Amino acid sequence: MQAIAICEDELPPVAVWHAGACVTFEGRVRDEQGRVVALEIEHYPGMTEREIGRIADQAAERWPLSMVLVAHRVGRVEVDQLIVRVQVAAQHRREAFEACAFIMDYLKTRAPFWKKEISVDGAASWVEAKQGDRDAAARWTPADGH
Amino acid sequence: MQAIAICEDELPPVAVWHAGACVTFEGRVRDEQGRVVALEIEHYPGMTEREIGRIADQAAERWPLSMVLVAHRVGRVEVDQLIVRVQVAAQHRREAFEACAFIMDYLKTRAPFWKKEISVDGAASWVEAKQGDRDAAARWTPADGH
Amino acid sequence: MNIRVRYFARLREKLATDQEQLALPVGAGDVAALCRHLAARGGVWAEELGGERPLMAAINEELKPLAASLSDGDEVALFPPVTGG
Amino acid sequence: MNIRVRYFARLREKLATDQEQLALPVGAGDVAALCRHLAARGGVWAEELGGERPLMAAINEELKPLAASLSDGDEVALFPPVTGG
Repeated sequence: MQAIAICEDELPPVAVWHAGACVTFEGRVRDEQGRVVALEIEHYPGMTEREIGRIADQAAERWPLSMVLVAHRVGRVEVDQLIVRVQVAAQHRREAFEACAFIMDYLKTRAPFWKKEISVDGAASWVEAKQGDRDAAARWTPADGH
Repeated sequence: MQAIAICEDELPPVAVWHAGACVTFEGRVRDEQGRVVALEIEHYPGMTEREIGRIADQAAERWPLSMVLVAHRVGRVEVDQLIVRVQVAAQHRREAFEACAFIMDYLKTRAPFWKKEISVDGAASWVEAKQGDRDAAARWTPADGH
Repeated sequence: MNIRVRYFARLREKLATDQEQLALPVGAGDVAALCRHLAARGGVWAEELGGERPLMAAINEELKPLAASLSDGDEVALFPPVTGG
Repeated sequence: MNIRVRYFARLREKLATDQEQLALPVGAGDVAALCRHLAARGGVWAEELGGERPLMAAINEELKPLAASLSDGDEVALFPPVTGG
């Protein structure tokens, strides 16, 4: 089972699942030492859902999974609100942990979302992509022996 | 923040957290192709809480964590009910993923719980420890270079 | 050969446009050639698409390398490295 | 030297006891020596504690290797490899 939700409002609740193991990742807007009050998240409607679907399909090819749910906010998201949830169920914990981390690493580097930070004084600035996220995604490619 | 709950009844709800990232692991009783109807989980009261506390402390020494919650059922647990939840919050996702997997691997090999499978015909048999779980725990030890 | 080009995030703001239709010579080549074509407009086009700044591309809603060839009717999207999750 | 010995799970069932008080000679040694002492009772004691089956031990609610020394007043727990989680 695979479901993808791109949400202009709050994320849906965590799903009920039936398997041996479930790993859920959630990310929230950080205030970055009080500097940030909200994010504005832009995306590419249509491609966003398709690309996340491809990422979930790749995960399901690598590991035997019984459920993959991805929910992601777009538009304005206030500090401390959830931005993203990835919930993966499988028979065994290792598969659920690895698939959930894989989906997050690929989501960060392949899904067409762009974050803009809104600061206390109203200024807005685009978040730059991080080398650490590219490195995290690269560890799943065959060249790395994974 | 660290909390440990050993529960004779249902696990408490997932906790509210405040950080950039949260990884939650949950495990359920599997029916093992219809063979199993429930587990009976024995533990060592007193040591259980202390050992899980030591595992959570070790995780907090290895990664900067803002929250570690461990909840585990004891007594009879029916098929499809939750046995265990480990919820870890941190500023960044990698730390939350690694710490949550570490705690599960150590919980499986160090916390004094023993599972007995109750089958459809009422027969009961102790679950044997798995080499895979010992291997999973061993990957966190310095000798492995982790 | 007609293509639609879409711009997102910082590119959309800097170029002050979110999309345009372009008529290119047949066999105009790949995404990189499209970027050179656009950068030749100068100003912010050269700054953003001249190769100085990291860029990602999609063709028909699928990520592609800059060396991917274009076909008539394609929707090409150009954008900075993504930052979701 | 007086110690309390506790048994869990399969050991508790096979030995048909969950705990006992033991008086051992001073300096009786480590957990492995305690196991040899208990296995000398024969029967299920020898089967379970004679070294044939994997065994874990805790002293005063902390996991310890079988080579860990015992002291007067210790609570020693003997049990099969754990299977929680």
